[in-house]
Amino acid sequence: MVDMCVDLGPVRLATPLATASGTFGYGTEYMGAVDYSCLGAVTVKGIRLDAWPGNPMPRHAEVPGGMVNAIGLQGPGVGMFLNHYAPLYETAFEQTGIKPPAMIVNIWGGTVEEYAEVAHIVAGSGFSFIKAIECNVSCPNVKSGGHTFGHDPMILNRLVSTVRKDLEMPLIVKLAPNVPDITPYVKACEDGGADAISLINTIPAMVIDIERRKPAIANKTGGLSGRAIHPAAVKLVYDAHRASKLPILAMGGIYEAKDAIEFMLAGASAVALGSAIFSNPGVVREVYDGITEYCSRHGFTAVRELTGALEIDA
Amino acid sequence: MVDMCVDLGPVRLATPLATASGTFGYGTEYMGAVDYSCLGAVTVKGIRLDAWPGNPMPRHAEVPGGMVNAIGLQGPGVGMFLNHYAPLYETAFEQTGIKPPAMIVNIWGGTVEEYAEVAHIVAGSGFSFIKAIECNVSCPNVKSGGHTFGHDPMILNRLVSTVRKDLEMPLIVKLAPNVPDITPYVKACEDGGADAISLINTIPAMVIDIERRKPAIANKTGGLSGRAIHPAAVKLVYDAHRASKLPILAMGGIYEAKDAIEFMLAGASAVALGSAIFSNPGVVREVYDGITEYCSRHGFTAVRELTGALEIDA
Amino acid sequence: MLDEKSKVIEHADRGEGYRLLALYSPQIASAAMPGQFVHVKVPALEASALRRPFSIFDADAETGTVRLLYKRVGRGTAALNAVKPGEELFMEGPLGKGFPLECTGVPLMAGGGYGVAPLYFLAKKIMALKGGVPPSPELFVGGRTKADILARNDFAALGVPVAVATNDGSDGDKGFVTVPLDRRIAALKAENEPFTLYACGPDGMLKAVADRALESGTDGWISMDRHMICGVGACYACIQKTTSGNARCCIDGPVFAAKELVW
Amino acid sequence: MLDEKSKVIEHADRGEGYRLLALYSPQIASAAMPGQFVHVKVPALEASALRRPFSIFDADAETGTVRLLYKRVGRGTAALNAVKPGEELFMEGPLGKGFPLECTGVPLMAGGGYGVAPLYFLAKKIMALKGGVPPSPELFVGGRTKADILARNDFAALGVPVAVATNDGSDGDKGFVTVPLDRRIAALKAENEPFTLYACGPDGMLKAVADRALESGTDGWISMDRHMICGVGACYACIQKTTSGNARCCIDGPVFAAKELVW
Ligand SMILES: Cc1cc2nc3c(=O)[nH]c(=O)nc-3n(C[C@H](O)[C@H](O)[C@H](O)COP(=O)(O)OP(=O)(O)OC[C@H]3O[C@@H](n4cnc5c(N)ncnc54)[C@H](O)[C@@H]3O)c2cc1C
Ligand SMILES: Cc1cc2nc3c(=O)[nH]c(=O)nc-3n(C[C@H](O)[C@H](O)[C@H](O)COP(=O)(O)OP(=O)(O)OC[C@H]3O[C@@H](n4cnc5c(N)ncnc54)[C@H](O)[C@@H]3O)c2cc1C
Ligand SMILES: Cc1cc2nc3c(=O)[nH]c(=O)nc-3n(C[C@H](O)[C@H](O)[C@H](O)COP(=O)(O)O)c2cc1C
Ligand SMILES: Cc1cc2nc3c(=O)[nH]c(=O)nc-3n(C[C@H](O)[C@H](O)[C@H](O)COP(=O)(O)O)c2cc1C
Ligand code: FES
Ligand code: FES
Repeated sequence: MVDMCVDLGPVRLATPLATASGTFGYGTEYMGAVDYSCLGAVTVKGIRLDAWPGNPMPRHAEVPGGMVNAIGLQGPGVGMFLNHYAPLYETAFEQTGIKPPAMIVNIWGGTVEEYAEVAHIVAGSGFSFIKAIECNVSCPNVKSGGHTFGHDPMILNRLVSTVRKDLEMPLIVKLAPNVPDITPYVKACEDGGADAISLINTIPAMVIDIERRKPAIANKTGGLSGRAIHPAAVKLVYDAHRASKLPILAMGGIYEAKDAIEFMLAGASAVALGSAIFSNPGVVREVYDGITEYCSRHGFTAVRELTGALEIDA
Repeated sequence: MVDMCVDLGPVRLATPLATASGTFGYGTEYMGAVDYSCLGAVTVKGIRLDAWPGNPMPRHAEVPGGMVNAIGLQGPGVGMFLNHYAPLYETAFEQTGIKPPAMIVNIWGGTVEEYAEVAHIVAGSGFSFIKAIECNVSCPNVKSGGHTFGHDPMILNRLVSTVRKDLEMPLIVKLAPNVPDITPYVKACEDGGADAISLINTIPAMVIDIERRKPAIANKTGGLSGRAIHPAAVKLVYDAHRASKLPILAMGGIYEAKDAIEFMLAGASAVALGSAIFSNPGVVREVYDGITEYCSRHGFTAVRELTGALEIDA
Repeated sequence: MLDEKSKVIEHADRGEGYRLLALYSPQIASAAMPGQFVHVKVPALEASALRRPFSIFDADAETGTVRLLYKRVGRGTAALNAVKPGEELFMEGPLGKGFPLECTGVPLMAGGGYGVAPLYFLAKKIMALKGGVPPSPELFVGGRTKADILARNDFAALGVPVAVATNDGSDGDKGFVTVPLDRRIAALKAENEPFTLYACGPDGMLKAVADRALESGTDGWISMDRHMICGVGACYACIQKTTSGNARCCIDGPVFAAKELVW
Repeated sequence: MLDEKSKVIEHADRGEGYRLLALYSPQIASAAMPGQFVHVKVPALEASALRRPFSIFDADAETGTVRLLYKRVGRGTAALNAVKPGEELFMEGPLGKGFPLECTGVPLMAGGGYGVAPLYFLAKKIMALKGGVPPSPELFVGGRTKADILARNDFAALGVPVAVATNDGSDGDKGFVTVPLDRRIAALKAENEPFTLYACGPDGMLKAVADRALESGTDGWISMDRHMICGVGACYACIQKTTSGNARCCIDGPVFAAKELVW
C-alpha cells in the first residue's frame, strides 16, 4: 500500500491528484463519470466579485495535441458561487457517501483590491471543504483581467501580498507560462507570502480558419492546453522548484500516469488534470492507479517521496 | 498559374517556402528526398566564429506532437563553413540543374561583437546564393549563447544595431517565443535596423525518463518543436505583424499547407518548414502544392496577397 | 450521467454520407430521453481529441440499444466511419435537457439533415405516451437535396406522416422546410387546432421555427447545435444566449423553449 | 538517398518479439550496401512521429526486395508490427556508410540480438565477392537467451558457421559472445592467421570487439546504434565521439573503424 497523502504546503490532500480550474466546472458536473475517490482536490472555475458573461462564441478550437480556448472566464459572482454552487457541492457528496475532495477556489479580478476582496469573502464563507484559494494572475483570455498582474514581478508581488494580508486560508498563485524565466515570478510569490504556486496556465495561441480567412475563435486568440504543452510545463515546474521552496501544484497536458510522475519528479507536490478529462473522464482513475503502481515498483512507500526525486548528474 | 514569388523585405524568394535552421543541415543533405524546386530558401544550421562541439548525447526525445531537442548548436566555425559547406552547396546544384534556393545563414555568438564579426565574414564571402543572415538570439540550448540577448529588448536592440552596422546583406533576427508580449522585441529589432524577423524558435521544454528518474536529454532541458507549437507560433506571428511593418519569416509546426497558410494570413511573408521534414521530406512538395491550390481556389493570383489577409471583425 | 463502454452492434449506410450506428449501451439506453445526446470518444482519434456529440436517434431499454444517425462532415465523423461491429467505444450519456413529452395539440416536428435524429426518438416516445391516439406527431423535413432526407422509412413505420422540402426541388416542395410547415400551420389555425412545435437542424431553420412559435403563441422546443468541449456543463464552451443570460447548450439545453432564445 | 514508397511483401514472425519485414523497394534494393540502413515512416504513428532506423538485413537488386529484421521494443516497432502485406510505407535509404567489403584474413562477425541484421547482408556480399572460396565469414552471436539468437538458418544456408553464446546458457556458451569469439581469435593467432572483426549489437559488446581489434592490431568495423532524428546528416542528433571529433552516426557512420572510436 502506497501512502497517497500529500501536503501542498499547508494544504493536506488525500491524493496528489486535483482537477484544473475551468475544466471541471464547480466540482459536481462529472459525477458518475469521474472516480472522485482518486481526487485529492477539485479546483473550481475562476470566480470574481460579480457575474461575468465571458467571450462570444465560438470559444474553442481543437488542434493537434490539444485545444485552444477563450471561454473568457464566464462565471457567477462570488455571492452566487457561495450561495448556490458551494452548497451544491456539499449536498452532492452527502448522497454518494464519498468524502468530498478539498475544494480549491480559483479567483480573479480587475484590480488588486478586487482580488483581495474576493479572496477574503471566500475565506470567510465557512465551508469546511474549501481548503485554499488559487489566484489566477495569468489567464490569457481577459485583457483587463489577470494579464498584466502575472507578467510583471513587482505588480505580482503587490497583488500577492495584498491578497495574503489577513487572509485565513492558504493562498496558491497560478502563474503564466510565457515568460523568459519563471524565477522572478516565483520569487515575487514567495516574497509576497504565497503558500504555493500552480503551473502552468494555458499558452497564448491562435487558430485561423483559412477557408473563412478569420480567427477560428471569436476572441481571436486563446490559450493552448493539452498534450501539446506538457514538455513546456515540465520545464517550468523544474525551474520553479529550483528557484524556491514554494510547493508546486503542476498541470499541463497530463494524459497518463507518466505525465503526472514527470511533474512530481521535477518538483511538484501535487498535480492537476485538465483537458484530458474532457476526452476521457476515466483518466483520473488511470493516473491514480498508474502512480501507485509506479511507486510500488520503484519502492516508494509514500507518493510524496516522488517530489523532486529527479536525479541530476553533476 | 499562381505567382509564387515573395519578398521577405529586401530578399526576393522564388517561393514562400524555406527550411528552418538546424533541421536542414547545410542545405544538401536532403537531396534526393526533398523537392528543392519548391524551396525559395534554405536556412543553414547555426554558425559561430569557431567550431562548437554541441551538447552531450542523448540530444533529443520524441514527444506527442513533436520533439524536444538540445543539439547545442554543434557546428564548424564560419571559416570551415565558407570553405567547405558553402562551395558544396554550389556544386551540388550544378549537377542537378536546379537553381539553388537562396541560402540564409543562421549565426550566433557569445558576445555582441562575435555576432557582428560572423555576420560580416559571411556577408563579405561573395557567394551569390547567400542572400541573408539570420541572427539566432533565442536558442534555448546554449546558456552563454543567445539566451540573454533575445530576452532583453535593450540588449537585443544593441545586438541588432551592432550587427547591422556596415553590413551589406539583409539581416533577419530570429526571436524567442517565451515572452509575455512580443511587441517590445519586434520594436527593438525594427529600431536596430533589422530587415525582417523570424518567428518562432523552439519553446523551452523538458522530458523526464521516469524509469531512470533522469532527464531524457543529457542537457536536461531543450526546445520543443513540431505540431505542438503551431498554435502558439501563429499567435506570435499575428502579434508581431500588428506591432510593426517588419516582414516575417514564420515557422513552428508546419505539417500541411493549412499551417503555412495560417501563418501567411496572420502576417508572414514567407514560412519555413522544420521538424516536419524529418518525418516526411515530401512535405515540402505537399505544402507547395496545397498553397497553390488554395490560392487558385480563393482567387489569389499571387501568393504574396495572402500576407496579412486575415479578416478581423471590428 | 455515466461514461459507458459500448459495443458496436451495427453500422449501416443511410445514403450519401449518412450512417446509422447501433450500440449496446444498456445503462444509457434505459435512462435516455428524447432530445438528449451522447458524447462519443471516437476510437481512432488521438488521445487529446475532443469527444463528438450526437443526438440519441433511438434508445431501447429492453434490448439495451442506443442508435445514432450521423453525417460524415469532418475528421471525427470520418474516423467514426471506420468503427466496426464488435468494437467498443466510450460514450458519456445521456446528456442534456431533452424535449418535454407533454404537449398541447398536434406535435409538429421540423428537422433538417441529421436534425431528424432526436425527432424520431421524440415521435416514438410521444406516440407511446398517447397510445397512438391522435393528435399524433407529424414530421416536416428539409434538406439540400433528396439524399439529405433521412430516416423516412423509420418515421413511416411509426405511422408518422412526413412532408418533405428540398432546396433543389428533387423531393417534395422546392425550398425550405417552412414551405410545407407553414401550409400545415395555416390549416391548423384555420381549424383552430392547437399545436406544439419541435425543431432540430441548421440555425436558420431553428430560428424560422422559433419565430413561428412566438408568432403563433404556441410552445416551440428548439434543439441547438453548438460546438462542445466537455458536454457535461463543466467548461462553458457551448453557450447559447437566452433571456436569462448565457446558457450552456450541453446541460441547460440542447433543447430550449423558443421564447427563451436570444438570436 | 531517396524516399521510396515501398510495398510490404511479407511480414513474418522470427521468434519472440522479432519479425522479418520484406518490402518491394527496387531503388533502395539496387543501391544498398551492407551496414547501411533505411529510415522508416511507420504508417500508424501520428504525423509528427520520427522515423525509425533499421539496418538492411538483405537487399536483392534483381527482385527489388529489401528485408529488415526487427525487434519489438517500443511504440514505433509495436505500430510497425501491425503493417500488413500489400500496405505501403515510405522509407529513406540507403543511408549511411556501411562495412568495407575488402578484408584481410578471416572475417569474424560478432552480433547481438537484432545486431545480426547487417551482418547477414555483409556475409552474403563478402561471399559473393570471394566466390565462396575460404577464408569465408564466421558468425559469433550472443543474446540473453535462446530466443534472441536470430537468423541462424539464414546464415547456415549461406554456409556461414555460427557460434552461439547466451547469458543464461540456454544455447551455446554461457556468457557473452566474447567467449566463443576469444576462443576463435586465440586459435587464429596461434596459427598466425590474419582476421578482420565486424560487430553490431549492444554498446558493451561493441566496445569489447573494438578492444580486441585494437589489441590484436587488426581492422575492426563497428556499427553504432544511436537515436536519430533525421537519419541523413542534417540535425546532429546521432553523435559518436571519434578521434576526429563529434561524428554523425547516420552519415559518417553507422560503421566506424574501431581505432576511430572514442568511448
Ligand atoms: C447536441 C448535439 C447533437 C448532435 N447530434 C448530431 C446527430 O445526431 N447527428 C450528426 O450527424 N451530428 C450531430 N451533431 C453534430 C456533430 O457533433 C458534428 O457533426 C461532429 O462533431 C463533427 O465532427 P467532425 O470531427 O466530423 O467535424 P470537424 O468539423 O472536423 O470537427 C472539428 C471540431 O469541430 C466540432 N464541430 C464541428 N461541427 C460541429 C457541430 N455541428 N456541432 C458541434 N461541434 C461541431 C467538433 O466537435 C470538433 O471539435 C450534434 C451536435 C450537437 C451539439
Ligand atoms: C543505424 C541503426 C540501425 C538499426 N537497425 C536495427 C535493426 O536492424 N533491427 C532492429 O530491431 N532495430 C534496429 N535499430 C534500432 C531501432 O531503430 C529501434 O529499436 C527503434 O527505433 C525503436 O523504436 P520504438 O518506437 O519501438 O522504441 P521506443 O523506445 O518507443 O522509441 C522512442 C524513441 O527512441 C528512439 N530509439 C529507441 N531505441 C533506439 C535505438 N536503439 N536506436 C535508435 N533510436 C532508438 C526511437 O527512434 C524513438 O525516437 C537500429 C538503430 C540504428 C540507429
Ligand atoms: C476550457 C478551459 C478553461 C479554463 N479556465 C481556466 C480558469 O478559469 N482559470 C484558470 O486559472 N485556468 C483555466 N484554464 C487553464 C487550466 O486550469 C490549466 O491550467 C490548463 O488547461 C493546462 O492544463 P491541461 O493541459 O491539463 O488542460 C482553463 C483551461 C481550459 C482548457
Ligand atoms: C533539431 C533542431 C535543431 C535546431 N537548430 C537550430 C539552430 O541551430 N538555430 C536556430 O535558429 N534554430 C534552430 N532550431 C529551431 C528551428 O529552426 C525552428 O525554429 C523550430 O524547430 C520550429 O519549427 P518546427 O516546429 O517546424 O520545427 C532547431 C530545431 C530543431 C528541431
Ligand atoms: S460543452 Fe462544456 S459546458 Fe457545454
Ligand atoms: S540523425 Fe540527424 S544527423 Fe544523424
